[in-house]
Amino acid sequence: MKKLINDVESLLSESLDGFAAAHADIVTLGEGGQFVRRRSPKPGKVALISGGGSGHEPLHTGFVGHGMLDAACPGQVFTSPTPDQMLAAAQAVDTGAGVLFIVKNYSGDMMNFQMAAEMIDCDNATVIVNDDVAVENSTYTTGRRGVAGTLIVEKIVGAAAERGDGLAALKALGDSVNKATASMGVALTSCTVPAAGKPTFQIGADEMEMGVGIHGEPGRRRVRLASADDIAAELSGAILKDLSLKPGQEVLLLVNGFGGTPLMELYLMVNAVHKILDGHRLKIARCLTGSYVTSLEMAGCSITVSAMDAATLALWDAPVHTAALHWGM
Amino acid sequence: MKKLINDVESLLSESLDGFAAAHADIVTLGEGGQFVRRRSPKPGKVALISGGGSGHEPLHTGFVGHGMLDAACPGQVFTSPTPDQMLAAAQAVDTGAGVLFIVKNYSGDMMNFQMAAEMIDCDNATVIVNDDVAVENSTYTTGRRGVAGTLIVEKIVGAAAERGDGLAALKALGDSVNKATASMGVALTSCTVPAAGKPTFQIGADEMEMGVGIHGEPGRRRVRLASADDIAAELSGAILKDLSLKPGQEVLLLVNGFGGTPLMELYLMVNAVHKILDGHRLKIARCLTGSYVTSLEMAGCSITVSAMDAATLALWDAPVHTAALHWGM
Amino acid sequence: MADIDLIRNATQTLIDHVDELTALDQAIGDGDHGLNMRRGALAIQARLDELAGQSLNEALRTMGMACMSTIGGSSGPVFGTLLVTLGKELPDPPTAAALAGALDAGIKALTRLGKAEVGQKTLLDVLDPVQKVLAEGGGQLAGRVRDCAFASADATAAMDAIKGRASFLGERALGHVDPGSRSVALIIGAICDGLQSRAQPTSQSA
Amino acid sequence: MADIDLIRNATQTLIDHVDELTALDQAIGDGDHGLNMRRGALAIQARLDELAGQSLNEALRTMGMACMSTIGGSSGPVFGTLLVTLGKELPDPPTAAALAGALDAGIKALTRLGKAEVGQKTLLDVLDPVQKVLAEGGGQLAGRVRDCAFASADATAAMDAIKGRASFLGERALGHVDPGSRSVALIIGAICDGLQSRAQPTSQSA
Ligand SMILES: Nc1ncnc2c1ncn2[C@@H]1O[C@H](COP(=O)(O)OP(=O)(O)O)[C@@H](O)[C@H]1O
Ligand SMILES: Nc1ncnc2c1ncn2[C@@H]1O[C@H](COP(=O)(O)OP(=O)(O)O)[C@@H](O)[C@H]1O
Ligand SMILES: [Mg+2]
Ligand SMILES: [Mg+2]
Ligand SMILES: [Mg+2]
Ligand SMILES: [Mg+2]
Repeated sequence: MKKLINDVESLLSESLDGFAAAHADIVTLGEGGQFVRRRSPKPGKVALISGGGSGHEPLHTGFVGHGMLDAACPGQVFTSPTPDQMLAAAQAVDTGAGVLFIVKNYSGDMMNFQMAAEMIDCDNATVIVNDDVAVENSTYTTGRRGVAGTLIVEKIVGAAAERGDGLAALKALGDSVNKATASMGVALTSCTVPAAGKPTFQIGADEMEMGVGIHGEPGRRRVRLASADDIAAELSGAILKDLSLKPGQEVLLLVNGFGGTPLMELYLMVNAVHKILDGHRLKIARCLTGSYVTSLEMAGCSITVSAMDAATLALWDAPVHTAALHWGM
Repeated sequence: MKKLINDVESLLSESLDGFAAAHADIVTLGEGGQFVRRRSPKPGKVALISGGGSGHEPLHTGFVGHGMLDAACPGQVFTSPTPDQMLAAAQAVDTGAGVLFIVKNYSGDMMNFQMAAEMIDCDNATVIVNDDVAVENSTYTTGRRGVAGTLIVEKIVGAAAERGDGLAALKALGDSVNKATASMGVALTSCTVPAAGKPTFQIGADEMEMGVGIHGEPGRRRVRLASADDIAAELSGAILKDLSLKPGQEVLLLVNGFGGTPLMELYLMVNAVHKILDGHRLKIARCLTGSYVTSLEMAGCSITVSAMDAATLALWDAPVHTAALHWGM
Repeated sequence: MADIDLIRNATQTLIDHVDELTALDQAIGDGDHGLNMRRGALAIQARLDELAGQSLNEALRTMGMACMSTIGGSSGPVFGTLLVTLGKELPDPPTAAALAGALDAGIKALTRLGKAEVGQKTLLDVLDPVQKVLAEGGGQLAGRVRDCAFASADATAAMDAIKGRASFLGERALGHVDPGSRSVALIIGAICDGLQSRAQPTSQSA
Repeated sequence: MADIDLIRNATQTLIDHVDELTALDQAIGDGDHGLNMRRGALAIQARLDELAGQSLNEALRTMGMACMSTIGGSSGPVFGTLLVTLGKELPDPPTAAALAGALDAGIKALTRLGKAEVGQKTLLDVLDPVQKVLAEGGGQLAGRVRDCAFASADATAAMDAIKGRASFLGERALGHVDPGSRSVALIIGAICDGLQSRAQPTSQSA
């Protein structure tokens, strides 16, 4: 394992210290590194709290700030944070208008956030993100995973919270953005959980994992490495099948790197997906490209398509001032 | 070689097409992909043009836009662009106030930009960036390499150009920022030039390359993988020795990933360097963390320290609106 | 009173098996189960002095809260809820029948919490058969519970995964033991071993 | 008139050696030299029809401009400037003495452009000894030039790198042949072979 670390045990806390130092104008680190919170909470605003296992940076800590999250609770690498963290975060950022939790649909995150929600004494609601279409939903699964679409939910709901929307409206907005959003990813290499010290999975030099999860979990199938165009076709095929959009629909396209894939390749994927969406007469109203919802140093990418209307586009465009997303102010 | 590509030959042009599509609000792609230019040039402003081999994205194309570059000329992967490209770019963005070339100090870039500068018929000047302290300067070398500090020069000179500074003043400013800036990097893994198809260098599972260049060129020495703190100490030691700053000096810190290193580790490095600079009683006035000047998928990072004063800090803070750097507007 | 030796042994077993648990979770999950269980075990071991002064019920609750607030992931709420529920339900000292009843309550609490059912390749597939053996009672109970726990954990390999991270794997989870089930078996095994070695030849005092 | 066969052979040799040139540049540089030379060679081959109608001087200039506008890197300006200078200086048809003079002018132009000097492990370390052999003249000239070119390229392995990317390597460049030098040797070798096979036994017509 080759990583820039001192000690596996203190990796997370050292990294959070560095993050807090680098973005001291935007965030403050909670006691014991339990959460990262927005430096200046906005009185009367519903507090947005997310969190999850670490290793997906900049998600979620990088999205704390004006127009997005009020707090993020970082768990150990690929491990949901604990209810204590969520409670401490809620206490720090609730200004009386209630708390909205944004939770990726993993059993660990779901259970921990659920316990926190039961213990919390202020008004609260939860938006569950489950945008990954890689694995078919069925009565026997926990359901779909929450992946890169989480960024879109957090941005749009964050903008609505910033303008003063109430808890119920935000919950409904989050649910509807989640429903309009679908993602799927591919891995070319494995990531290595620092404390595990070896790659999460073995993969041949000419293989890729289609439909991989953001923890390096197995996807749909292990296949021969294909061309970018073929990969784009399979990923966007599954996404479009799920969303079944009408021609002329405006969409937001997110081409997300998993951590080990250069921007050059991500933009090439943008080009490949562009051609496909054009062919379906979908209009790419906005496009975000970069490594935003990562799996440590895994090579690969995910495609996310989110159907947008004038209202959600305006919320997407609204000012945001976080470590990782920054525009309009 | 595992990459998201269709064909090695068309990789660059497909990627540029994707980049231009993703950032159509900011940039336009020149004929035949010879350059990327700012969508709306500003009349009367000195035009800033940079460029170099591709594979370092977002440098330079990601820095084209308001408050930074007017055009960037992308060469093939790790290969300087040609004089034709620079001439075409100059023609497209010169508004009569002259052209300032910002060139990283590699013999290929120097020769190609020099030929362009000789052929061009408008006023022009060149700032050479050579911030890499890894390899000692001597009468027998081409001199120091230009690496991540290029971003700082482009940002600060770009802001000055945006406010209307003239060519001579910009050239002087660029030279002085370059002089106040020092960098050094470390590689944990090699990158693979797509057309070469195999890693540029072999490196043992417990080794790192200290002082590596942004093309995977050899650095000072190949040593055993060390802790993040030890790496930070060696890199910043070399940098501080070069800059010899006084206690109390304000600096900009750039912790730059080479492409394959997760943000989590980069922030851990921020923490490590912070402690060291604190120890020297230097004041980190600004901090930028991310993969900005990359070497394809190479794992590793570089540290850059740039001495700042009130004037350069104001220029750093000035609004910028490019694909990769975006604030204040 | 809480039995510190049993607690120390059970947590130590988890720590000693961290690599195996990691490997199991890497095969069908995200690879953090070994570290999660070790974090929880270390949190409990750090409280041994405190636990030594507590009743069994208090100690179970203390350990459950420690799991809940230090482990995270699925294991944190699952082991936390299980221990807290046992702490609520068990008489001190417990009988086998009381343990069966408390475990039944624990299984019900887990089902409410995590929406998983028996047969879905989670640690419920160890807890449920173990509960049945306890409810049945009879001779050699510690040994039979132990064997049941390990056999049930092994048997999860043949199951399709439908809850937890491994659920994303579907049929590909076949052939791999569920990591949480293995952890539960290790804990139960350590406790049964402790009871057996101590209580010989009183085989009924599980 | 331009000799299309020589041009085709010389460019083809570079294309055939792309992997070797890549490997040499990977050892002490950034690994793009093979691809750079292939790109230039293909650009020239794409202009063969045009070149066939040009004088030697025009053709050298055309090839130089093609290198300059398609290769990039160090090789683009270096090979471009060399060819353009030769195109300016050579009489058509050239004598060995005229070639020596033109090459001297080319070396001077490269020194101005790239600030490198002989002995600094660049292709100047092939051009310079070859120029001296040409200036000396005498029998078996094509063969001697060829041998000198390959031997000089090989000899760069023993040199410390002080220009170009390999300069960052310092002493560690020792033992590795300079890629640009190898390219020049391949080109000169192809030309000499062509001239020899054609002009036998007139050994003076290099
Ligand atoms: N919904 C659930 N109900 C009961 N047990 C579960 C549930 N989800 C997961 N588990 C158990 O937790 C184990 C995984 O724990 P762990 O790897 O620590 O957390 P995570 O799955 O969040 O990474 C599984 O092997 C399974 O036995
Ligand atoms: N300043 C220079 N003068 C003459 N030749 C040079 C100079 N710099 C580099 N070269 C030649 O160019 C070769 C490298 O070319 P190439 O790899 O294509 O470009 P780059 O070095 O820009 O990657 C070197 O092997 C050397 O022979
Ligand atoms: Mg986990
Ligand atoms: Mg090069
Ligand atoms: Mg797990
Ligand atoms: Mg090269």
